[in-house]
Amino acid sequence: MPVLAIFSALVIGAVVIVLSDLTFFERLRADPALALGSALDEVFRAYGALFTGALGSPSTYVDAFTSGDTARMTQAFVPLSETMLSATPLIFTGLAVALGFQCGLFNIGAEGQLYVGAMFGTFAGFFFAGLPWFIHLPLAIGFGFLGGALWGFIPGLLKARTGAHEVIVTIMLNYTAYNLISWILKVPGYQREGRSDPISKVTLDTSWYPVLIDGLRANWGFILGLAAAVLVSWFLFRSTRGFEFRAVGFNPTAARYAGMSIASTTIMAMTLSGGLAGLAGTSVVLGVTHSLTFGVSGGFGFDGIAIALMAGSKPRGIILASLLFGALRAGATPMQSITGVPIDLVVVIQALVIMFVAAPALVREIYRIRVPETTGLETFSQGWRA
Amino acid sequence: GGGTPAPSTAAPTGTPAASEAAVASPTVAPIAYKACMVSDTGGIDDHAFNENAWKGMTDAQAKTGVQVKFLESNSESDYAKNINQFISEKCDMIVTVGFLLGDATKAAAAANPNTRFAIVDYAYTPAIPNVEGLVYTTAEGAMLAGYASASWSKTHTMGTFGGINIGGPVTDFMDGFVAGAHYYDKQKGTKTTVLGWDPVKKTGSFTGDFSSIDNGKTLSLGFLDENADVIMGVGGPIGQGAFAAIQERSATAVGLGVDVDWYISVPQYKSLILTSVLKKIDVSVEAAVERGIAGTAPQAVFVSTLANGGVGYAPFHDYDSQITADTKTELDALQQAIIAGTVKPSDYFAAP
Amino acid sequence: MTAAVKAAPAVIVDRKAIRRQRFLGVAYLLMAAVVAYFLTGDLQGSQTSTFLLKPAGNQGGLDVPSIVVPSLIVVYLAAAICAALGAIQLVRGFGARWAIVLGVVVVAFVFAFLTWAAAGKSMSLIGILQLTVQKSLPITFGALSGVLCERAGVVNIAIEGMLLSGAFTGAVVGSATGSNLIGLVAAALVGAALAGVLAVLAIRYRMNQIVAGTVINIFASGLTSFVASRVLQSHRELNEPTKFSSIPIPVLSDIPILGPMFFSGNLFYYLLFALIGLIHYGLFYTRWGLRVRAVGEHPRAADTVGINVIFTRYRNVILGGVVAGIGGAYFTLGSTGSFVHDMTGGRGFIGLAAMIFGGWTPIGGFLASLIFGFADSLQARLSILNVSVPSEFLLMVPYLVTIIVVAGLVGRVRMPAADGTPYDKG
Amino acid sequence: MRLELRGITKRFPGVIANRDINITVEPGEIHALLGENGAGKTTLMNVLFGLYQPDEGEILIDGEPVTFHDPGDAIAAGIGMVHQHFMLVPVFTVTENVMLGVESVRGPLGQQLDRPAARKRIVEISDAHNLHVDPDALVEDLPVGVRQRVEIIKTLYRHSNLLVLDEPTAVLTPQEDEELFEIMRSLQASGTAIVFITHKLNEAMEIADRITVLRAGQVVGTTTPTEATLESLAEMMVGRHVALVVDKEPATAGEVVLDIEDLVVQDDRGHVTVDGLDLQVRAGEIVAIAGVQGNGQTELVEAVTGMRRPAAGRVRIGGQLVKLEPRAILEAGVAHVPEDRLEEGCVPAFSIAENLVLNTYYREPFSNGLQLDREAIQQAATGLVRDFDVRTPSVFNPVANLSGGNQQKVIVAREFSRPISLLIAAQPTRGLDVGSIEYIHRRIVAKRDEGAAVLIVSTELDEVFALADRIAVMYQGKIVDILDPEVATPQQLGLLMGGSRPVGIVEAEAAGERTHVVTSGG
Ligand SMILES: Nc1ncnc2c1ncn2[C@@H]1O[C@H](COP(=O)(O)OP(=O)(O)OP(=O)(O)O)[C@@H](O)[C@H]1O
Ligand SMILES: Nc1ncnc2c1ncn2[C@@H]1O[C@H](COP(=O)(O)OP(=O)(O)OP(=O)(O)O)[C@@H](O)[C@H]1O
Ligand SMILES: [Mg+2]
Ligand SMILES: [Mg+2]
Repeated sequence: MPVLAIFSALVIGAVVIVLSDLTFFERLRADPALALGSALDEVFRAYGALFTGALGSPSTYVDAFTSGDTARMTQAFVPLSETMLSATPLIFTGLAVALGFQCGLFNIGAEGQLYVGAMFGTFAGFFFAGLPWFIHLPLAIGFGFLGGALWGFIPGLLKARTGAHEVIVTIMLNYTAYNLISWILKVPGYQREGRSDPISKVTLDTSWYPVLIDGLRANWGFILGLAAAVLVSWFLFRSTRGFEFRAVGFNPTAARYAGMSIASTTIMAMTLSGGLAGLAGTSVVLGVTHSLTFGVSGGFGFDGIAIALMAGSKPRGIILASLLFGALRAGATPMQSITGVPIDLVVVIQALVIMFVAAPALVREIYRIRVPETTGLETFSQGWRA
Repeated sequence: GGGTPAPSTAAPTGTPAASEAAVASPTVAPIAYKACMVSDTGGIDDHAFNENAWKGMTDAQAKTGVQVKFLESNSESDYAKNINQFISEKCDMIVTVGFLLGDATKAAAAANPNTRFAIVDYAYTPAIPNVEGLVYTTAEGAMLAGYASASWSKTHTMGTFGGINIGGPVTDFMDGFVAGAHYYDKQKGTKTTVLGWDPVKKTGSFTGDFSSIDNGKTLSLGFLDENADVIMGVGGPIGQGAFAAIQERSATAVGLGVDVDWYISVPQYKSLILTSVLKKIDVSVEAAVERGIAGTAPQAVFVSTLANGGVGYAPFHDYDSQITADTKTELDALQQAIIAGTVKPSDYFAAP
Repeated sequence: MTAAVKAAPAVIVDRKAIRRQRFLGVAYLLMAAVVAYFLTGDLQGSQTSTFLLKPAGNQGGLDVPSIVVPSLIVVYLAAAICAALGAIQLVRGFGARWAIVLGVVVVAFVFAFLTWAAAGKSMSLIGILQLTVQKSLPITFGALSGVLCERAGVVNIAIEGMLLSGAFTGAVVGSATGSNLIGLVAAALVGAALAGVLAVLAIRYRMNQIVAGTVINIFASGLTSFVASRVLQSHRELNEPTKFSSIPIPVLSDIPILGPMFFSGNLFYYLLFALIGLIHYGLFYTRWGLRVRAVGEHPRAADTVGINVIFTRYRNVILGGVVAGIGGAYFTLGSTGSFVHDMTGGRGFIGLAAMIFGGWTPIGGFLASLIFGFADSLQARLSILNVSVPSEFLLMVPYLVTIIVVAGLVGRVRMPAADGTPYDKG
Repeated sequence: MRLELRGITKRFPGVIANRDINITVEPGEIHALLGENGAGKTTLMNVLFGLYQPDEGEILIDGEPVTFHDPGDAIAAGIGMVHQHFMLVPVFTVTENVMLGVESVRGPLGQQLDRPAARKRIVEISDAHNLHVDPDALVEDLPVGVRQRVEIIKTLYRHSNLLVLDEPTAVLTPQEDEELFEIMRSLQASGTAIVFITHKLNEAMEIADRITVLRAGQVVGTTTPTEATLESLAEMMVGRHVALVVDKEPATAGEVVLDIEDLVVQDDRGHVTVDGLDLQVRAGEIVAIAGVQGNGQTELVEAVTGMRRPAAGRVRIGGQLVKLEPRAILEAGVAHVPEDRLEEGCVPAFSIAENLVLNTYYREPFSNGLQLDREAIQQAATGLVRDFDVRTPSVFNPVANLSGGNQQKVIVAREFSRPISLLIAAQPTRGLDVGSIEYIHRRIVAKRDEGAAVLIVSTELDEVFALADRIAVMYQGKIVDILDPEVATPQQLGLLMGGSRPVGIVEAEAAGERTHVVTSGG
């Protein structure tokens, strides 16, 4: 099913590429066959660039390995490394959203939690000087988690205490977080000395995620993401507390009858979810940019929703889905560079993928597949009920 | 007419729409030199510096036949990726736009000493040998525009707002505007209030983003309500909110364009544009590309100033008749004084 | 035979009410302290605050005298009111009138704040009020869209995406055809089309409605940005529609205060007022409304009396899309004149909050939107007057107000019983 | 109107709900439809009403075949239905509910509701048939009996001359039953045909002209009250001789386990529904609370199990004042079989095994505090599934895929598998068939005999009489009387439940008058 969903999304994306090229219509009037041919050609060139940009091209790998030159070999892996790098924050935000889903909560606030996590992580990164990396890095990561957790705790608390729907509160907190980091980046002591623009101090290199292979940008943040996925998986499906999360998610009334506390589970789930999103923030500032500006998130929080949906909120699926979205992001750069198709196309494709994934019946209808409907994860609250 | 020395090289003005035409049909034969531009997260349709820088690229292409291309950035982590993409495509020169790319440009320049870089709105101290920082003394041009505005203002109240308080690229305009008004007051003994920005405290009115024209309009309506009759919005499209507000209130008020001459690039509001504060990113980018093609050694910092015509103010167009000859003379004098260094915008940040 | 048991005996203690009483009492006292301490620091006894009620510029209207108040006295007075009400609240509460008291305290607090900000200066109060209405326009359109959908039992969180698409379509079609009216119609149609997608996903494929809405939001944001950078950037002429100009209504626009607020706007103002009236009348006084509400409350009951639940839901969601599309067109055709990506800035979500706050009614939604509009307008004005609060915090105000409203009220308002629940014919 | 159902067959995935059913209803006839749970009565009526399309067969009205695509068609043909679950919009007034779908309108556009006109007709109808209601009352404020009248008015308002009443008496007190029968007779007199579905054989005997019995989706036979006896009807329904009365020894009551004192509880809307209630339940006895829906039983159970915070009062369990919070109460040795098994009793998406540890998952041996011991959970589950005869291929099956009876067994297995001192069971057999009812009843009695105190809440008088050692009658939030089931009669009980207090509870007549046909469920 996911394969068909991706396929359908790519097909519609191709239509969008063609139709948004205004010269297409002129050419169509002049010579339909030629116009269609060149449109197809453009689509294939765009998608070709997207794929080689995400995975590397076979010929480059062959050339690099036959040359035996380590630098060239490393260079051949750049696309893969970029895919992993782009996937890293997505794994965290995907896990964040999925953890919420499993507990019946729809956390649209991963974006804001990422901001606050990045804000805290950056602070730890430049503030604690003189620590060895094996203390400093975990400390900075912990700060990032804490920041995100704080930003997740608020909607959790409000939901548990007042019934305020987490969807609206988290969206509003996204905007608030954005303004918050815009502000803190101008605060002396946080802002980099000698700069008038909003940028933080540079984090110390002891707080950086080490790269996996010299010459590539992919770093241990990715490994942490995998570890987080394993941990979340254990937590949800093996641990005692996770049992409560899922019970509350599937049927809060029954969970309450069984003596579980809905309020504390809700608060805890939002807090953990926020913490995971905060880790996504650290994967950017401690893994890539090494300092904070307000452009820290390129919609990672929203992609996290798509990823969690695609993966049915299962951690293993989240890794795969993140790699897919990471590949789309990584490949988008060469696609734009080589064919001039704007990177926003990727956003369109992603939205389509979620749509097809979230409505399996739709895909089934399109492809005339007859399978009995298996009950998906339709747990999160309906309407605005608390 | 306005007192800005017209730059000799670039077309006098150009709608951003020109860029595509230039890509489609270069006027001169293509050459092997490849100049590549990385935008910041605003994207090259930001009606502001990305777009303007891209215009410089395409102008260079039209003139010299250089191959140009661009990459938009979606997020901060894209900067290095985009620069690396161009490095792998063997671009001869990479232009990065905006201070946000400062760190990424520095790292890439260090790793690729043979590639030439130019960065808009940023300069390194100490300098990096293969990077040119392109910076602008925007406040100088804005001061002249502020002076002209203060002379035009009937209510002696003006307003200015920005997108996000990101410092220089936005607030230099606002600083100069206020300084111009203060300078006017000092000369004439008037008292002009400039709402929305305090150059000393560095606080004021901002829309919170570079896209919400509606928020720009909200602030402008506020200025109008407080009796302002000259408004300058800084930050790409949000500045158009000022004109939308004036139109809606059908107020006897004018607005200022920024970066380029909005009389030409935003023609739907031309009847309301007193002048524009020019920051000729396109000219400096084009010049930087030409220096790259010519192979001259990179300058550490290339400052666009009033003196070299890199900043300034646009002609008054429809309002030419409303600016007295005396004022124009005073503007010329002020311009000479600034060029000579006898008047500095920063001396007039505080009200006299 | 049983009879519904009513009227709690006096011994019953409503714990929730007690908690609320304490919380509000402490909050009022805190507000009093803030007013008395922070807002009086730099005031001199002789200062006055002037509030203008005559619209600035060339707007018509009768001459309305300004309000001039002694700043310090007013601020202390406001503090005293807050403190007194807080004390009474703590000691014995106000019972069912707590909401009114809360309103009084908030008004006193805000007025003290304005007085402080305008000390020694003048401030155009009428400007703030005019802007309040203006900023509430798109929010109200969003709220109305939400009311239409949710009264029929479909949660529409895609209002944001519909607003954005409406803004985009209005600008592009309005420019391409040279007719802003055609642009408006096209925006409405695109809103309807997106709503159609939502309806199909939510009703036919029974997808979780909040997820379906989120998908549409992401899609709308992605697609408009994509087309904007691929097409509008090089075809600036496609993004220059003529705006609808103001049509002050004769006589009505001359009414002091209310005239400039409500009767001096452009087409969108009157369209909105007409829609509010129409939807209110329609929902509560017509056959259509009775059936819609029945579908939103108890679809099976509606089904058993021969009402087509599925059709009703499709129709209402699509009508909601039309309204949101029109509201989106306001951004470009009614307000600013050109499209910029993501220009709606969360107004659709705030519209949803307004709908909840307004108890799923059109008029309630409008009043709630006015509160958000006021927050927005107030923050803009404070930044202009250069109060010493960083602009970033002022910009948070509308969002924080939304959170407070949702947190404070969602449990107390009653939503349509079948809201968000797909209907299974069985 | 003469109705004929000819060869109706309706299949659901895996179930044939109706199989080749032939029934005729003559004009002015009251035709009773009997059958066990799941026999297909409701399905048949839904087919008749256009809610379902039959897979085979046809519907004839006055000899003409008709097709109903939706309820609108059926209503137009003069059929009215009062559904098993009321189809009223709670936040609408009576008038609005009645006019919904056939609104009177006025105004230039013919769209504006004409409430006065509708109200006038409602008053006429209710006067004609003694159906007293306030047309302007909100339905949510009305007691069940009145809601039912609203439903009947709804059908009359639509000029129905065939009325389907699906289990109308399940929610009524005996007195309300009588009022309903009066209304039915009045309608019959005016020529309306009525299909009357019930589980209570004596009701069918009392009111019906003819009785049709369904079993497993098929017509077993049609008879008349004069030909049939209670025993013969029961046998037709179940397919074998029925003599199901729970065997139980007299109770040997011990210590007070549950002691409720002066309890006051409010419902969601802030109304006081439990109003200063006192009740004691001792070890080794079963106390059943009898009462009409809406008299506070639900809130009482919720309060005692920690699901709803009481406004005042004390609850002692085993002599201790416990914290009224679900986990604390569970830990105090209380088992709870909630009223709504799917909403409250289990997590349908979870496996049987997970549901079996839903309230013990955090304790040894199922968890070490941090991680679940899946092995231990599975072992325990396998044992319980065997002991309680849950019919399932695997303990990893989701509970959602079990039948209602098996779902209930899972819950009972979970609650009965720990040592308990108090069992609270609300509507323990609602919607279950004879076999399952008997099984659950036996288990409950066994728990009592082990020495647990048992509190049962049931709206089924038969169940109350079958299980209780003492019957506590609840009316308007108070226990109005406690009866001995050996001496009390259903009539007395009914009067008390309805709020009228007989002048001194006289010694009951012979207990032999009562027939405990346990087939009456749902
Ligand atoms: N929508 C449905 N989908 C699948 N099966 C159904 C559906 N409705 C009813 N059934 C099944 O059809 C059979 C007949 O159900 P029906 O509700 O008609 O019984 P009933 O005689 O009314 O029982 P009760 O006395 O409990 O009301 C049952 O096995 C039931 O599970
Ligand atoms: N959601 C479901 N998925 C799969 N099968 C189901 C589902 N719901 C019910 N069934 C199956 O349909 C059949 C009828 O279910 P129903 O609840 O009507 O049983 P029943 O005859 O009433 O039995 P019981 O007496 O135990 O209540 C059962 O065999 C049950 O396993
Ligand atoms: Mg039934
Ligand atoms: Mg059953």
